[in-house]
Amino acid sequence: MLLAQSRFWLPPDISTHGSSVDQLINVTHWFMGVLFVGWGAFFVYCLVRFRARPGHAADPRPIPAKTSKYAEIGVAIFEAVLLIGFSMPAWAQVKYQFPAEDKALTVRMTAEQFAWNFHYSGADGVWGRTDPKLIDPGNPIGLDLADPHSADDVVTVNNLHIPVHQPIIVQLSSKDVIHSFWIPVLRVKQDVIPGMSIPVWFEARETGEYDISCAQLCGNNHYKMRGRVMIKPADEFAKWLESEKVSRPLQPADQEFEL
Amino acid sequence: MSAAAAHAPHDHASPHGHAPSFWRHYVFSVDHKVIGVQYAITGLIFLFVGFCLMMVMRWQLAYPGQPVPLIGKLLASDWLGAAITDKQTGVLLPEGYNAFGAMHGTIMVFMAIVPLVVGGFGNFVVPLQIGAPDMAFPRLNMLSYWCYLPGGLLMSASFFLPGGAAQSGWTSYAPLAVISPGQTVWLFSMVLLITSSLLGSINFIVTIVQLRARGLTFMRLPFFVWAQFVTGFLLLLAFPPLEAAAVMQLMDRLAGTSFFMPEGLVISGKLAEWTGGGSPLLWQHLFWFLAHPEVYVLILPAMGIVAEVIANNTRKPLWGYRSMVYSAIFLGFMSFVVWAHHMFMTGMGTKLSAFFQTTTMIISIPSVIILTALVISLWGGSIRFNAPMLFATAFLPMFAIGGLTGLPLALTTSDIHLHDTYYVIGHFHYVVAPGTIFGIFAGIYYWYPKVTGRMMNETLGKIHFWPTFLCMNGIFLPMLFQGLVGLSRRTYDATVYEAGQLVQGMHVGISWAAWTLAVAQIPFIINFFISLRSGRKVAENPWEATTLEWAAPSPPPHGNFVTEPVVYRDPYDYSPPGRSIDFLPQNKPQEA
Amino acid sequence: MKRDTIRFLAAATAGCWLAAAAASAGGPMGTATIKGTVQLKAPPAAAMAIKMDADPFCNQVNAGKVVSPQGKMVFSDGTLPYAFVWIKSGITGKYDPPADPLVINQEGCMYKPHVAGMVCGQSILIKNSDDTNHNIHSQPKKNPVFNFSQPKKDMTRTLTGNDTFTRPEVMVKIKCDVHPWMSAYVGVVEHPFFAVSAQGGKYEIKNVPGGKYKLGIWHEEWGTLPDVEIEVADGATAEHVFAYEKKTAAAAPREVGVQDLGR
Amino acid sequence: MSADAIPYTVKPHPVTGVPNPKFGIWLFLASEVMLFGALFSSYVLLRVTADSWPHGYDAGRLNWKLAALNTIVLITSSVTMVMAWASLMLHDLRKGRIYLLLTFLLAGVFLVVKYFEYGAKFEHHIYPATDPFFAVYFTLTGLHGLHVVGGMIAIGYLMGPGARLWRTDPEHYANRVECTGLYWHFVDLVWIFLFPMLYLI
Repeated sequence: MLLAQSRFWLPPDISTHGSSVDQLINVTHWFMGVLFVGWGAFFVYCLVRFRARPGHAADPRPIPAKTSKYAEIGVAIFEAVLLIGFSMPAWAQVKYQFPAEDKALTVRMTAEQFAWNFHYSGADGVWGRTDPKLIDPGNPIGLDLADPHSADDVVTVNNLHIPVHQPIIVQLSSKDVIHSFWIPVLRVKQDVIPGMSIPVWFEARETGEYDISCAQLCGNNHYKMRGRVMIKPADEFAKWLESEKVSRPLQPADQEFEL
Repeated sequence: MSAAAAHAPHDHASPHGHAPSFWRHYVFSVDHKVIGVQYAITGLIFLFVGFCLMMVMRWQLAYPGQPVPLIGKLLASDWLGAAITDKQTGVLLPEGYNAFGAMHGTIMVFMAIVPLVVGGFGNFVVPLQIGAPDMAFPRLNMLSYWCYLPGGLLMSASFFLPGGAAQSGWTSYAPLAVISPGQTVWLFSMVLLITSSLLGSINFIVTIVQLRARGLTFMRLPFFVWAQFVTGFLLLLAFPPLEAAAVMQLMDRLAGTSFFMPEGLVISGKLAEWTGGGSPLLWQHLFWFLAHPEVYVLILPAMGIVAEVIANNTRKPLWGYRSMVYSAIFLGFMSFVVWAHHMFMTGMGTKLSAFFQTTTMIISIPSVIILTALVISLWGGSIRFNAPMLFATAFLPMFAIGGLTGLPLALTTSDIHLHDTYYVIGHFHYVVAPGTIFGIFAGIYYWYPKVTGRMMNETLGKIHFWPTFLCMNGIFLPMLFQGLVGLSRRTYDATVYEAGQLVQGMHVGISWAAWTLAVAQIPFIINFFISLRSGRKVAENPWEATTLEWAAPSPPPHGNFVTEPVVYRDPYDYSPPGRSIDFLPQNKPQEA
Repeated sequence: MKRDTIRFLAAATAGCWLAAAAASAGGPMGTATIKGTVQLKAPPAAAMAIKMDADPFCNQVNAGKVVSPQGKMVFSDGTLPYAFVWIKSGITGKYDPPADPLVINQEGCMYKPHVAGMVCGQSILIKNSDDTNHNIHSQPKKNPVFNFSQPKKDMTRTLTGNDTFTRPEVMVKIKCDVHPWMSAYVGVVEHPFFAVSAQGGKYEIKNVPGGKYKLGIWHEEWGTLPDVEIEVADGATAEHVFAYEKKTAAAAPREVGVQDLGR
Repeated sequence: MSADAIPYTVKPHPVTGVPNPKFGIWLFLASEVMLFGALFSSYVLLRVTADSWPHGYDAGRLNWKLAALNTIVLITSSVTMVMAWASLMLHDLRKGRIYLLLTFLLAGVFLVVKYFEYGAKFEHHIYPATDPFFAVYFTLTGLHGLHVVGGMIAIGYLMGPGARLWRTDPEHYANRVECTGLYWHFVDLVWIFLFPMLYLI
């Protein structure tokens, strides 16, 4: 579509479901455009033709405006189409038809002021025990390193690494306030609400690196709550997952220490 | 009917003859006209304050991290409750940006627009248009102003109290609002402002129902009165839930209850003390149950003003007056069942979302009807393009854009991308800024002669209109594209994001448009004040209008009408067929 | 919510305290020295190095480095850094806060110093040496809470009077909400007799007036040890070796009792 | 603006059949319904979504007998309020004022009882923050208590200085009593909802 070319229109869509979102946005905007132009033309025409001038008097008789009635009915019908034809089915599909658990990669995300903490279960597919008591600077979600399941877990802050061409499910939860998990290029947006765990799903069609943004005002540094989604080929992702395992013993502090 | 008015139209004496003291007359007045003016002036001042906050924010948005010119250091002074800018550099701080943002929204909605359109125009014009000597409850009317003013002042004072002003947006979502500084004062001021609106709305409804002049049936009411009537009901029924919500949020902050606070929050690494397991979404439901009708509170009266001005300056009756009235009423009803379309991204189920996007689609129809009726009213008219008419006509396309851009936001699926982006900001500002505010300007130019007995200067009016019109679009049109590109709203520094870097240029343009808009208001301010002294003196009906307010002297005396008006015809009997004159006032008998 | 109230209380009391301090001349300084080392007689705690890729700037300034959480650091000789040692009781005189402020610098997305002590009422200078936004959030129990941002490099803010810490409190945690791994601990004491253990776990408290004192210690990871009776004469030097066998209860102010974040 | 200039301040409007104040008070009550309605629905929502809800009557934390007494007190006060208006209709100011006084006293009794209820809670260290139930309990009863105080002020004014109006304009005075009565019945009604919702179920 013509609009899609402009860099000041929608960002690239690399998701499998996003086309339905874009389609609706584009169709709606064409509809709006037509409505506004047609309506505006009539408006301007009236302003010019019926401007006060010598020898011109107003005609108080109401015009039988059939056209306007038809126009209004037309608008109503088109809105109904947008609603029932596009929006409702797409919404049901995007938000509620989740991919099969075994096909998908599930990641846990815990938002806090002002960071996204991602937790991968690793090769064994089981998440290690987490306990806030264990939270320390190197361990943002308090992963229990004593738990055998933790050994192959991966924890990242703000960086969501995912394989391309595989459905991803992200379990969203928040430590403190309401955030909103938004990946524009994947057409994913979901409020993250404390006390609730809300899943979202998506599948990337292309590799690349893009922004994750917080769409809900969450405090002083809301604007700084920017993450990155890194979409890799499956094998690269596997490599990465292997290399990022939590079991990284520390060196003695002799060199590192400074007061 | 006031005895005083009968014998001394122009002497502002109380019915008992003796002139009231300065205080009774101008400060604690019970005269709807004085109160109306009080509301309007206070509202305009707050409008200016809210605009100033935004102009500072626009600097940060256009030039992130650059010291705010002139006042940069001032905003870090110790007498502020919390520093807005950095003391050394004078750079606007994120917390300062959030505080300004929250206060801009709150001030504009609750302390500027509503008091202007309802408190100001409503108070002054409604009793006149229905031929009443005053509002039904003059003392209540005064009380409502004296709840509004302290509320507004307290809200403004919060900048100087410990913790500074509220920082959680005008929506004050819990839990953020509950843990943020300054919110307590915000809530207390809101309770005052809400009380003021409640008292006002009761007064309006009773006045319109009980005090209409003889012969003024409901279907003969000017559309402006209808708009105020519906607005009255919206305020009456929508505000109490917010009051309840405010009380609960206060309890959460001060008494440690957890209405809106889930259990086990870890705030900045520390366990929070709320253990009741409350619901953050409860706040949003209560808030939007108010705040959506509130949108129509903002727009309906403006539509009313525009209808008056258009009817008057096309010199012909409004087209489809009745359908407009029914639409307004329907709008009022529907506005109570669309609120959750602000919450589509909270994880709403298919059924609920289906319901709310359907109701939202339905509510768009009456707006379309009103707008269409107003445009078709132009057909066959003899349009005078004076200052009020310029703003009134400009209102139509601006409101059209505002309404149309609401469409993709109302559809859940497209809302996935557009929710909480600059698209939303562009959308609702098109409705309230070039929309309602144009309506307000139209109203000021239109009724100024009625209030002061003098005209405002036409030339200055036109000089005011054109740049204002251009700047408004220069500000809000780019925002729609910033939103489509994918820029989150309430972003202190857009350049943090790739999308933001792409549209940073627009931010610069918008800011300059905003500052130019400020300059463009100077002719208006000059006009407003010099016309008080040197404006052309006029008789009661300078616009040759038909509605009742023009039957009263300008300015109307205490008690409004010299002789009790009686209504013989529909509100907009312009260019009656087969007659020499081009207008017949409502109170003129046929044979006249 | 609580923030405002605490601020008020602190302000009030601080006011009085400062007045008192001003009235009394600075307390007596002596010539005695208390020193020693802090040792760990247990296997180091399991830990992960800090990942800084959350913020590209931090990642780049620390490129190639392994950054360990300071609390977990242990020297090769089995001694501990970042232990805060101070005289808990026995000091009689009243001591004015020193003129120059306690400087907390944000550099390489870490707080420098990580552990420090200050005298009640001493001003705090907070500095951002990084080209990224930092947020400084104090989490005291008895002292004023502050929570502000420094979005630009070289921004500084000096906290004085009612805004600084004026009541004795060991320790006050300071945190950056933008970079969750950034934390610093400040021990607020009524006198200047404290020290932080450095290379080889060594600490040294100088200019102590001769006398009989109780010595306290705090460590972010390993917690506190029972107070130590120690006596020292003017001009003399007393030594004490602190040894941690196991993690003790009253460790750093840290969140407890929250439900499993991973659900 | 003195009232006399404004039509229908005292006399009923020919079409609506009510004078302005009565119409106004009904609208005010409508908004009050929305206020308490919002609070009640919040209560319901919190309660149905909670995994486990602590009831007021758990371990006798609430004294339903006292509350029942209060219910009776309020209902009686509604009756005396009506009596006050009725006797004014019969042009008997003295009786009317006595009934107003009775209403005032009964309202006082209600508040005294409430005071002891609250006191008992605080003694057992029960505060709004204790659990979600008491958050609701204190908020709702507290707000209702404020309404009672407001009513007492109005009634107190009417039986005291406000009664002077009777000499100049008895009908106007009777109207005021009637409007205050309407408000008072509403306050009573709210309590009749509160009592079972907080104490019994």
